[in-house]
Amino acid sequence: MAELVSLAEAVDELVHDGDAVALEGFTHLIPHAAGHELIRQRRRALTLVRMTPDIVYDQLIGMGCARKLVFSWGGNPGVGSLHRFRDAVESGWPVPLELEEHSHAGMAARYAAGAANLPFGVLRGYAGTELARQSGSIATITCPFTGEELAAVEALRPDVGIVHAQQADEAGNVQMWGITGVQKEAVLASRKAIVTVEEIVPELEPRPGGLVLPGWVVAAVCLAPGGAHPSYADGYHERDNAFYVEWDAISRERETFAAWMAQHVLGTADVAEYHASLGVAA
Amino acid sequence: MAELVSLAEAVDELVHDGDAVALEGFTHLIPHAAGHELIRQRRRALTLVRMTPDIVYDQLIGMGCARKLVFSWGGNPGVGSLHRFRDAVESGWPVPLELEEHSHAGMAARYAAGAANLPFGVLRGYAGTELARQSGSIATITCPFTGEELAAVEALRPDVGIVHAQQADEAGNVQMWGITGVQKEAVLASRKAIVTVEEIVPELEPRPGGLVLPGWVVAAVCLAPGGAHPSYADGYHERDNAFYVEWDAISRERETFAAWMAQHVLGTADVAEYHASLGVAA
Amino acid sequence: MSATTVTFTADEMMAVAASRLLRDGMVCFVGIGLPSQAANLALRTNAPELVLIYESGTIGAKPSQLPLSIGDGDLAETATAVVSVPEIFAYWLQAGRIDVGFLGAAQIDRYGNLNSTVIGDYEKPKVRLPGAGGAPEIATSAREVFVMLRQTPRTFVPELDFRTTLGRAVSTVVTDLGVLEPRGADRELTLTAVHPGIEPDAAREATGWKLRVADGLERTAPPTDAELTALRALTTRDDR
Amino acid sequence: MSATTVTFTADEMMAVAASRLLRDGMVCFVGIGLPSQAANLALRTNAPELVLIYESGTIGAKPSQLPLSIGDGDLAETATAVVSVPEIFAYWLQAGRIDVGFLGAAQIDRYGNLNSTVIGDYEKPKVRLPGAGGAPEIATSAREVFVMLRQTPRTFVPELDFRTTLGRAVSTVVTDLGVLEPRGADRELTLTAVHPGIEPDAAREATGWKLRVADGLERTAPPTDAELTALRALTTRDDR
Repeated sequence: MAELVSLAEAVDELVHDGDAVALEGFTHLIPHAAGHELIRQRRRALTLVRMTPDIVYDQLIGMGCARKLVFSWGGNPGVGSLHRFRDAVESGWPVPLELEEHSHAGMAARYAAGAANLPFGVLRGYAGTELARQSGSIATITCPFTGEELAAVEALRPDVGIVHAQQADEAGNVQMWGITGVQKEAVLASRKAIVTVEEIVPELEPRPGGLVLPGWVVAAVCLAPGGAHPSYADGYHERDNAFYVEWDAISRERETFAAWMAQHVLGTADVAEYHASLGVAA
Repeated sequence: MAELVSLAEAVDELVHDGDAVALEGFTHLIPHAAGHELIRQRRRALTLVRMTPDIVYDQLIGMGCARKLVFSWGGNPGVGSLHRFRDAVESGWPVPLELEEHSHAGMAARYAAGAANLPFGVLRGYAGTELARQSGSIATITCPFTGEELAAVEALRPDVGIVHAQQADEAGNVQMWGITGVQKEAVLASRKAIVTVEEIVPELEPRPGGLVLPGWVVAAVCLAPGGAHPSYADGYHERDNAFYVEWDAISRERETFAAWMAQHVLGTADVAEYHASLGVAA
Repeated sequence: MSATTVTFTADEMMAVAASRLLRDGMVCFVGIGLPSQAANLALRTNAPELVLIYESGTIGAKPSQLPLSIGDGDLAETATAVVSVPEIFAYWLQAGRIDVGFLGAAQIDRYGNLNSTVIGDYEKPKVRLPGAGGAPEIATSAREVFVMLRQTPRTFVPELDFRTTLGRAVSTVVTDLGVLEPRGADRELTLTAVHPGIEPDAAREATGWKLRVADGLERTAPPTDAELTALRALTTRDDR
Repeated sequence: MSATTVTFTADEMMAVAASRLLRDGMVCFVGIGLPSQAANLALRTNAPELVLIYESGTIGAKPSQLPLSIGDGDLAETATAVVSVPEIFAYWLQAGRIDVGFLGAAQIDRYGNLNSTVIGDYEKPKVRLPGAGGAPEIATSAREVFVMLRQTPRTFVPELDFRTTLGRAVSTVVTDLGVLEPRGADRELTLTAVHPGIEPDAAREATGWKLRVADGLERTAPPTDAELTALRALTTRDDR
């Protein structure tokens, strides 16, 4: 059964330097609060796994938490580049960043294989792309029935999977709804899972589009209202579209980035203080 | 977009002698009305595909519609044997029945592979079972990353997939809820799909646990209220548990079976008449 | 049995003995029939926090009465989550999330291998049985496997007519006569307990091979009043 | 352009020209940015029954305003169905259910191959771009592929810095200057239309290889009032 603990405790207990950590959330429900806590606790040499590294990974990378990035698309959605990600790749600042780069279809197949305890996933993929040359985690496999050649991708089995959901009950059962992306697979592929939630409710009421994870596949459930900001949580808070635009200016230079992180992340104790520092409602 | 047509028209147009046909529904939402229509239209030499052949396939097999059965468990749930299935296998009556036999995990992986347009599925399966010897659709495959050996199963791509759902809207979008089993995969793995529904509604309202199939992946939507009987349709009608018990006596002998089918299926024009003949509410 | 205040049938003893194997918090993948009965009994007696998983995709079902099928509506309504059939096998069973698989069978051999496919030759069977269902993968993906079946020379056979399911992970077999567990280097099923009123010889006679009896053979405690009451409430459905 | 009653920008012409490629009932897998803008315009003009699929798992979304990301809440709320990301790629894209994939890129070569990975060397890039996203499989699993990007010598290059995505299925490229389609045995991208006010030479100068111009080069019809009104309503978000 999932323990209901503070996010600080969960990160302290469950995430270690050098771990492979997957924070998932596809535009919706991005676990920013958990990312901030990794930064506050100064985790180092993480292998960060995520299909769509966006602001949360830009922050982790810029703060020197990551040794390696496993991903398929890294940008600021609707805005442009991730400057901290670019700086790490182009200039090795603050530390060099190894890349293991895939397509979305490949990453999704890798998570699904991990969730299913298979060593690899199979897809019609990577045809004609030079990506296949860049990664040891892409191979070809032959269908034993038709002789056809397909792509095989190595399963993802992160040490820790972290997602944000709308609700948990007191037994740690979790419900999320809306766009739920690859979160089920990320949780089930990981050896341990942390779920931050908007709200703890006495009993989960099934919702249209609801995805429920039983508490016994989750190591820790942590209350973090507004923990997706600047991403959104359907039914709880809206996407802070302006922040995505502002991030471009904040993150463009190392100094403005460092100052912002010092004030809003390192200088805050938790998600409530983070919101207060930005003047946004939880 | 799905055409809204009568079940008789849909079967007439879309199902041909010799086709591979998958009627799915895992205890819940079993498409009995569609099975009855296949019998009324005297389809022959079908390859019947279904994880859990129960009464609906006992009827099709006993009426001589099937040449081959692809399955993983064939019984009368909670009651015992399927007598018509046994008679076909043990005595070749009314026609011999070829078997392609799998485990549930293997059948599920085969449907999933078919839905994903992969030629095979991979699973940790068939270890130590003699089933693997009986079927050309089971092979071993080696992980290109770890060298581990796993089972590969040939994808299922039925000619026609048939399922029963609670609702469709006028564009043929379909919604089912409750236990939805392998129905999404059966529809998406099949070249054409027929969906019978309890009700046509102006607009689908998303339901907890709702599975929605867009009309453009369905060839025909047919109104067939009570079309799962004796199985059930959550929110519409209950399982007729007594009928499952009665079926044991009805189907035990060829004569009583034939008489029952003549009266209740061949002697009725559609699902409404079938209900009336049995004295059950739709 | 004359010393007990309530009488009970051999099948009731079997269900009760099997239910006692299940413990709170265990995740149990359960087949319909005897295993489902025992698991539902456990939920009402010694393991209220047992997590029941049915292959229809229901996770954590707490049915209000004994389900007649693995897909009863009650299972979905009371479940923590309902997932698709491909998912229950891939992400839950195969993924190694199941503590115990709970199976029945038509035949068992001395190594716990199971037959639920045919009596007689596969190509020309004397009796065509329902087939494998989920058993082959339940038996190899669950951490351990419990088996329940009535013990007779026709079910406890020296050689299976067909090996549907590998017995390697079978840790306990509960019958109407007693309990068998793998023992020794060869892990042969060995009688480790007999139910009240049953002598080891009765189990030997009901076994198609020379049955080993464990030193320190135990005797199953008879069903308690609470167990019997719960079991009888469970098996009396008003809609059957 | 002096003959038209309304003026429009080159980007607006590009969006309108691209939107006209989409037809009612088509199933379109669409990336964010220019393709999403054009597809949403089509939904409001010539293809109200266009089925939009975003890689976030929304099928049949009809967003009330232009989404800023592929996972906007509006996409889920207006979709016929919302599925998981693994499912959208496996059961929908890979399964061959997509008529047209609609992509952008940083670089394109004469065969429609696309780069969205790096400018410069992969190991030591001058500019690290976002990367592949869904493009490699969209481009090989959709029946045809439309590409939208602004035409300059830096984007239309003789040799890609990195081949992210195969151009084999690219049937139309829409730029701010005109339209290119594969022609001839080698299926080289050939200018088949120019937008109002654009001469073929402008397209030649904006292309990093010797651009072929089709016989019977067409001229794109200027945006209609209805198209421009719809596009401008779409691109004016009040919450941006």
